[in-house]
Amino acid sequence: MIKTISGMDSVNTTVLGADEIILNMGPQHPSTHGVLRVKLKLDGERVAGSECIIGYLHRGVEKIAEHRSYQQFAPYVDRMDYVAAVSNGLGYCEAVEKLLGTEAPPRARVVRTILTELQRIASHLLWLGTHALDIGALTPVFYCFREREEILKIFEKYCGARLTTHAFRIGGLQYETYDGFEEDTKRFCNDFSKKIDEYETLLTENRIWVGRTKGVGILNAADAIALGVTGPVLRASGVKWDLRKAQPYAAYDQYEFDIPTRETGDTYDRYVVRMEEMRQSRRICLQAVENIPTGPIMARIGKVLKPPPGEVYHSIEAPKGELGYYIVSDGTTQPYRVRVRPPSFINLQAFDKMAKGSLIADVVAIIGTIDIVLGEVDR
Amino acid sequence: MGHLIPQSIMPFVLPVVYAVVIVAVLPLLAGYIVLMERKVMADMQARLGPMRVGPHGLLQPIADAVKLLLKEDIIPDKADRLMFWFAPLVSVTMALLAYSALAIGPAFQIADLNIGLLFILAISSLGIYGIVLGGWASNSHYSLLGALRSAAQLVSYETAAGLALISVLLLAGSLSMKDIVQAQSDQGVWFGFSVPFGFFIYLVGSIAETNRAPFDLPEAESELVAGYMTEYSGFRWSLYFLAEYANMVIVAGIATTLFLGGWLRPGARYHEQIPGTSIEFLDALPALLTLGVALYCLSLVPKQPVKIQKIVMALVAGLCVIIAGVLAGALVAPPAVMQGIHGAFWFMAKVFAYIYAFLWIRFTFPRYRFDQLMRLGWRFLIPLALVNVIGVGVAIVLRQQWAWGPIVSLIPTTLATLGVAMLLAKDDAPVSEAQTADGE
Amino acid sequence: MTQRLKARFGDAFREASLDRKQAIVTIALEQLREISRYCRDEEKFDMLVDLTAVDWPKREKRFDVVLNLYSFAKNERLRLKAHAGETEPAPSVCEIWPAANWMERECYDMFGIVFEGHPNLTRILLPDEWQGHPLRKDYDILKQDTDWVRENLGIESGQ
Amino acid sequence: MQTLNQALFIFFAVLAVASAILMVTRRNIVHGAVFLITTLLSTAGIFLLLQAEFLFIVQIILYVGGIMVLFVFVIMLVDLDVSMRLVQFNRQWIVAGALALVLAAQFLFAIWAGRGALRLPAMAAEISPKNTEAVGDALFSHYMLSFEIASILLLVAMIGAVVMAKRRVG
Repeated sequence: MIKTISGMDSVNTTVLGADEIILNMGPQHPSTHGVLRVKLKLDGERVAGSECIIGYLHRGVEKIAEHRSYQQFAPYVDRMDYVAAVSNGLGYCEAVEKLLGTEAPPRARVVRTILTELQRIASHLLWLGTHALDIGALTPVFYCFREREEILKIFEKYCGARLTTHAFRIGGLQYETYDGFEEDTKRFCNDFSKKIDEYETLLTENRIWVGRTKGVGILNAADAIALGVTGPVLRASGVKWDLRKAQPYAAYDQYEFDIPTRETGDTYDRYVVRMEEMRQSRRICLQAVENIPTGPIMARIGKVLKPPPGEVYHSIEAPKGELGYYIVSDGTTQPYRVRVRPPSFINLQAFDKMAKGSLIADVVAIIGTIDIVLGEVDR
Repeated sequence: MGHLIPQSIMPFVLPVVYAVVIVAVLPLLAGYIVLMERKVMADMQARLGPMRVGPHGLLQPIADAVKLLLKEDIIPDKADRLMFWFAPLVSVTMALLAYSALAIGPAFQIADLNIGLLFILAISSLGIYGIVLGGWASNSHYSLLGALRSAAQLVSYETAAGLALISVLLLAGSLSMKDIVQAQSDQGVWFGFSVPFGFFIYLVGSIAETNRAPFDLPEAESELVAGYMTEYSGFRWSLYFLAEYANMVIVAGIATTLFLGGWLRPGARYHEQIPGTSIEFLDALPALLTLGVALYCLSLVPKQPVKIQKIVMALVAGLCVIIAGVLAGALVAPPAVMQGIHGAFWFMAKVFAYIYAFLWIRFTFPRYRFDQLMRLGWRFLIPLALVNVIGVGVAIVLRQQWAWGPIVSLIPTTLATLGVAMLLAKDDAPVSEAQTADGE
Repeated sequence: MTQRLKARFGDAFREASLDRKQAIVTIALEQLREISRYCRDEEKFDMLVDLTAVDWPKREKRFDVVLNLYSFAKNERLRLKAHAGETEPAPSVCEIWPAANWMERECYDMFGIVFEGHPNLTRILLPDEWQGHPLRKDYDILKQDTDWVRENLGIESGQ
Repeated sequence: MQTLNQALFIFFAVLAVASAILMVTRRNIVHGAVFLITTLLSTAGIFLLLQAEFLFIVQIILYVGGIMVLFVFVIMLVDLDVSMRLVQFNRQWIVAGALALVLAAQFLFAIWAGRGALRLPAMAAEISPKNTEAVGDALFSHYMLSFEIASILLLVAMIGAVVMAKRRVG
């Protein structure tokens, strides 16, 4: 009967029952990918139950949206999932374009697709690096960041910012692609396939890595759908569903790529699915860069946007899952209500089901494998 | 000089001098191993590692030492003061004590105990107290959990490492370090090659014993913060740190002596000489190597940005030149002296090679979970070590009964052990009964 | 699909409309749970994509509880809307779609809509002792939790 | 060499007795355990003085390295709450005191009777340096039977432990 447990930050909590102890993985825990606090009810080494306490990073984005014009709100969208800012932007811009009933010109749509796919690779790279670091492999994180740096350089050349890029505007693009954009992307994609093989050799057949991830945090297909889980986590449980194929947006319908899925839905499968997704994204980029159509980059919409009253729900396939925007407009320049459907927030709900019965060391791996970003969870 | 010291304590003078040298050199050595680790880690991760303090970060260990000395030394309030102060001492003394039996060169050995190897094993097993008491004394749940886990890990992996050593002792026939190396030079083959499985098990066991690489679960950052060292800070923490690195060097020393032929020069048998001189090429190698390093350092001197770094780099180059001179001088000196100095060089070279292997493994493998760690230890390593010991025993019988050559007799048993290893490793799951049937 | 719904639920089924080519069905709040169950079982809308609310202070039934559903089989989306009054409790759909658990808690946290039948209806994003529901239209954006700041930090919040 | 030998012997003897007394009187369990370890180490030191290195090593590995680790494990795992640290003296110490006196009397008598024969060993005859082999030979030749019995006993104990552990977990 071990006495009180003090987490990193929290106050001591006294002991429960016979040998059940509450262990606090506090907001400052090194491996909770941000300010997430998990209250674990432990029975010896096993996790009997867990409760995620979130809200430390809540900035009230939806309330702010009601007091900003459509264009002014666009940069806020990048601050939610700060690891995949470009795809947030794409989601929001396309939702508003649907609200206005217009379409971005073909050239803009293709460039948007390329940048979103590059952002997906960057987001997966960051996930892989931190996930491997949590499980103890010290080297992959540096390899991943080296590749991610290349992508961020392309973003910086294109729109001046690396992380919260605000790369797209409602109706199309603000900037024409800088000359050499195609070469940079092609060069990156070409040597990226060798790099992915590097990670694969380091991790995929690594006995310890397999030992630490196989059979950990299992989520079967039925639970996944019931819990509303989307993205790589859902595909790893065996559901072959990707919004880019099911309901194509931007220019995804012009390229062929396949959707990786696995069956058992454990941490190893999610790892394999995400690695395969990176390869597919690379394929899309290569196809897209081949023939970027010429033409205008901005649809003809006025400076002041006054969408007709009504509502729209538009969602895209963000790196973490289905990112949806439900926008209600009352005909003024400011949206009446913007509701963001955050993939990380809903995927995190599945954490309790995955963590039950696992060991403390696995909790860290499970948090990593769901790939959450607290900016998006708390909004 | 002999007559100066009274006769009664004559036999103690040389060991005391060696002991003082080792105790003085060790913190420095530990610091530079840390630097080596950070540099190698950086090199593997496509980055540079510490470059700021001194040329190429060479003065980094000194900076670390000074920092640790100046850092405030916090003792948790409800901690058990006596134990809190006593625990790191236990760790460090045990680590230093184990050096007494280590034979660095034929001449350079503090005490040639005829139970040398056993002595080192016993002393390093006492190191556990430092960890367990430290965990208990800092009175925080995290360190207690970490301490218990690392103690359990040490105990279980010591058995595996011990069994691996036994298989070598069967061949060497004696416990004293000198005799083991002598046996290796007599048989003309390093035990690492004649008992490959023993070497493999010992490598894994020693990594686990010093809490490093894939087995560094007790201080796994992600779960239990820093294990038993959580509450320690400043100089006290550096004692633990020193003990860990000293243990690493001891374990490397044991492995070199038993498996890599101690101070024997690699390729002891072929003797072609440098034309026109009587010096064998391989003997001249150490001198040439250090000379090469010296020249490289000299070439770096102009490139150093800061003036002070130029001086330091020049000093380093000078040091290398002196070592090269000593090594070259030893060539012409009488064989005993040459053997002593070159022996020490080869021994240190092998120890650093072994440590490099430690670092390499550390940066490629993720961390084991605690139950996997235990399963690997108890269900894979120890049975394999047992089978290995039986195998070597059978080999010796073969050699004595039918006078097969030392190598020939070992081949069948090594293959048998290989078979068992595959069997055990096939399913990481519980060990099947088949493993006892072996050892024909 | 609307005919089947009208036949099945009669008056509970208010009206069906299309806004920007997206199907919206407005239903009575009381029938929300039965209709949701029907949609999931018969109509194969097996995933609750999103559950949220919109505040229309001028209407007497002030809140719109909005459920976005998606069917893997038919690759279709449907939006259920139900009008709920200020203090009127809405039936919780947690048993039908476990995904609704946190979303309903967030709606309660932000709007104050009580979902009866919810396992533990507590605030999810804001600190537990927070007063007021921020996303309501009458909740001024500048209003800060001044007493929390005074009590914990001992200073007057500058807002 | 002679004086140094004696000096070391006295040092170890005093250390052993002192830490034994300290061990008994300590309130803090862990301090007690540490003093017990020092007692065992000092007896090991005395073995070394008698040139019996194998015994010295076995003492260290077995007692201090093995059994005492388990002691410390048990102390730490079973979280003794504060009450255990209070003074534990109850009536029984009178009985213990009497027994100790009787024992002391026997010792004194033995020393007094054998006073003549007792001479500090000048310098133990040089036992063959390789006493490890000596112990090994003896163990496997004369005392083969007892060695086998002991090993079977240990085996049984191990299996018993495993079975008990399995039942608790199962």
